[in-house]
Amino acid sequence: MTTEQEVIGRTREQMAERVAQDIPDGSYVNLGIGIPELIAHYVPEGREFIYHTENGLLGMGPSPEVGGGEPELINAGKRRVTAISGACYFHHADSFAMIRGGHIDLCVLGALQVAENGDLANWSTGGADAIPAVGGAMDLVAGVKTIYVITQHNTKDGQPKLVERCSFPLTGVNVVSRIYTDLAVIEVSEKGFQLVELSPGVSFEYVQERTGAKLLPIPSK
Amino acid sequence: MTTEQEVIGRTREQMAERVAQDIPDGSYVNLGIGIPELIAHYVPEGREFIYHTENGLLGMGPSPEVGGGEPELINAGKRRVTAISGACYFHHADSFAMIRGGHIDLCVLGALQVAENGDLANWSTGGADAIPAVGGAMDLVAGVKTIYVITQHNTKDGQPKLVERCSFPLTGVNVVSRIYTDLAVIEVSEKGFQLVELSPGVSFEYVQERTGAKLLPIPSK
Amino acid sequence: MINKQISSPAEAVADIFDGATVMVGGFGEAGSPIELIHALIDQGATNLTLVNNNTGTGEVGLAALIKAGRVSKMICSFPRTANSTVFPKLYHSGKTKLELVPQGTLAERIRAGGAGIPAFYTATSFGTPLAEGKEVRTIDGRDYVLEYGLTADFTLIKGIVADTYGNVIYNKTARNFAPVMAMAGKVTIAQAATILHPGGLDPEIIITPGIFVNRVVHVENPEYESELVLSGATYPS
Amino acid sequence: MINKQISSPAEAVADIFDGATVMVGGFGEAGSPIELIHALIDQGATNLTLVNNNTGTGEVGLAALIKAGRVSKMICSFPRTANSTVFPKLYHSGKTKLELVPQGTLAERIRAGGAGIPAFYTATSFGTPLAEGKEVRTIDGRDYVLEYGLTADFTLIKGIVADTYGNVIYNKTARNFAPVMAMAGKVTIAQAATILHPGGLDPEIIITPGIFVNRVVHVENPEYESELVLSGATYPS
Repeated sequence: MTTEQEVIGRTREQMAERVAQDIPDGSYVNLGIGIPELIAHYVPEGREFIYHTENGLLGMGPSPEVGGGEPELINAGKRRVTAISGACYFHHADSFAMIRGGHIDLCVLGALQVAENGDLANWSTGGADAIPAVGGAMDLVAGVKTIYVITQHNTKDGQPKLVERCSFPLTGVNVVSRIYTDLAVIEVSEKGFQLVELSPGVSFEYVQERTGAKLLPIPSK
Repeated sequence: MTTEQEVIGRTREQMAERVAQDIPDGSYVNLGIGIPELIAHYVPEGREFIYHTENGLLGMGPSPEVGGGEPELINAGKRRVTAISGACYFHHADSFAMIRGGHIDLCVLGALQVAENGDLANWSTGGADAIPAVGGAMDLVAGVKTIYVITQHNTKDGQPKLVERCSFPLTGVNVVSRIYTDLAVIEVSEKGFQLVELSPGVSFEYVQERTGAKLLPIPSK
Repeated sequence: MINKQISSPAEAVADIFDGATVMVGGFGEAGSPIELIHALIDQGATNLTLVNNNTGTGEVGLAALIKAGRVSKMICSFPRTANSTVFPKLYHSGKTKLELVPQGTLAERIRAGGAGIPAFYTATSFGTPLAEGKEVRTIDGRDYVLEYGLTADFTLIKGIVADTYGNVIYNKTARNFAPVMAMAGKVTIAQAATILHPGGLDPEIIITPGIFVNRVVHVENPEYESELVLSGATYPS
Repeated sequence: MINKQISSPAEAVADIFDGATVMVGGFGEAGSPIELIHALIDQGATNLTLVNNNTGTGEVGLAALIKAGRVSKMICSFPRTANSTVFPKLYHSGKTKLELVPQGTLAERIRAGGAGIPAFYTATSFGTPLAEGKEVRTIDGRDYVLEYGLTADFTLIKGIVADTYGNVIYNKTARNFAPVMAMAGKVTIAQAATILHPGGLDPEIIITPGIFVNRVVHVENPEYESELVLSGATYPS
């Protein structure tokens, strides 16, 4: 692992844009905190997504101007947001009824680790000193129909995040459908990590080398 | 049993008035269909009750004028009602959360039979031909803090409604606190039917004779 | 782009299939989506499992659907309303089955179904015939019955105002089962007397968020069951 | 006659006892009833079990209550907010215990507590460390965890408008946990910027019916946590 990965493959913005291409028009979408939030900037022409934030707003709009907004109109990351025309507010039990009941079409989350069986670890590194904090992550992965992960392919230390089995505490069992990284788009199939697409200028071997489990090549048509 | 019971003891209106005397100021009250509904006419001076109807209205007001009202402002008996100032509407799951969650202070229901252990039967005579229909009765007796029964002491055939054990299908197990009949006010105690009060002009023996279980006399002070 | 408005009740119910479970909003006539029900009668789907608190009155709306022989099973709490003659006949003939559920348990089972709760415990019905055969459990010294979530293939409801995102508000006690049934239906169809563009409804007062509603259809002057029954109407007439 | 208005936050929280379980509305600062929390700090009750999604920020409101050593146990989903330094210190010292609950399970447990549902099944957390020691069950081929209802001795919430019957409406995402916590509190205390006579609120738009609220108290210009933290405020100052 070298610093090559800094310049090879997609930027965070390009990763977000790539995810947005795969979201069908009219989807109800919940975006995790961090890179996933960038996706809202790349809605493809002619499509409309409605954003759910689990603290009680369907129809979340863009951030207000810096210094603007209201302290009681915030998102799940506790940052100020706006509400679009057609939005609605509701309480937390109703909000998680939307999640748990399978009404949200898609959730895009960050990850610490994704296993080839679809297990996700994204809430705790299991360190003895860390204060555990889970938020809504376990509810989202258990309840939302389709879970996408958007993440750097490797940690800052160069460790693979796509692994055979998660070593960190799980967020959910067999929940991830697709993984969008700087290097590739990978589907979690019954046979394991199925490569769907390589980022421009990235080779299969390059990705495989940086993946902690076997990568199935794109089937020839 | 003679037609004496027609003239001895309290009328339906007097029974309703008697129950109203025992309802504390500020109570949230659910009144069953039939005789219980009369209670709303006898709120004692200086007290205020808020009526809950399980089809989604807290703050039910009196019936509208004959021929008036609206088809979509009705009570649990599907009759047109009004809403008081300060009323609110809610959906069925919230309405039964009020009931099941113990938020309604008092419910007054009619009865087919009440047993000395507090069991209530008021939804079915168990006949093979009858179409079973339960409505909200089982939820009310399971959830409301205090259940009062208002009923004629005997059936039209002269059979006792207060019995050792219910022969009709139960609505709830050990749920009734007090029984208000034309002849007496009776508490369901750990020892059985405890007489609290005789209706004017009615003797203990007269009531005991018409009761299908042992009646404990009013303790001398 | 998102626009859930459908041009007619007929089009809105076109894909309801034989054998479907259909939840229908309303408590008595309040909130009964009569125009959607009549469209369903015209459409012809049969062998339906119907979920409603009652079984309708007269020979319009819900009662007309039952009378037409389209309902093989009713899930309800009170099938014995005054002026309800259609269901009793089919019940006694064995043509329509009945699953009797206490009203609050019915509402909670529907909410649970919509909220992804597969099962829950309730004290309601413990020790009664309606708990027979059900799993029971004592929690903190009290006895409870295990009840399962309920979902539907389709839900038909009636709002007073909706927008094209599917947000809905209701009229007084017409709200009743509609918000939870909207959650529990795979496809939820709402008729409303007024349909607005998104933003036409104050986001603070929306009762059913659009995420629970798949189709909205404009029915400007909905009929009321009691008025139809009083006029001697039947459907089809 | 019914009038639930109490003259001051101090009077409204006067009977909160040592060892009580207290639910506090709010998600971050949105909906945090800061004036009621500060009144509780002044009042002195200790050994509290606190239920809130977070643990506050800075040294005001919820964080100030925790810092004052009054909280022996937190039940929450996310105690690790940016600018949240008070709780970590007490947690590491072992002075404050933590029951970590997934956010949706927390909301549902509170609703269940308020709705008389003693326990329910949920897929959330199955197969994770947060399900350890919990009963599991397979229903229709999917695995679920059994979770129990949660109630409180007192609930503190913040509305924007209330009436003297206890009906409450909220401001935008300040609604969050308040409606379910109001249901789950034996005694629910709501502060509101405006308090009206009954009838002042449209019955169609009331979010928390008065039956769930025992006391309302007027706090005309509530403080916001972020503004207090930014100004360097602490409580007590």
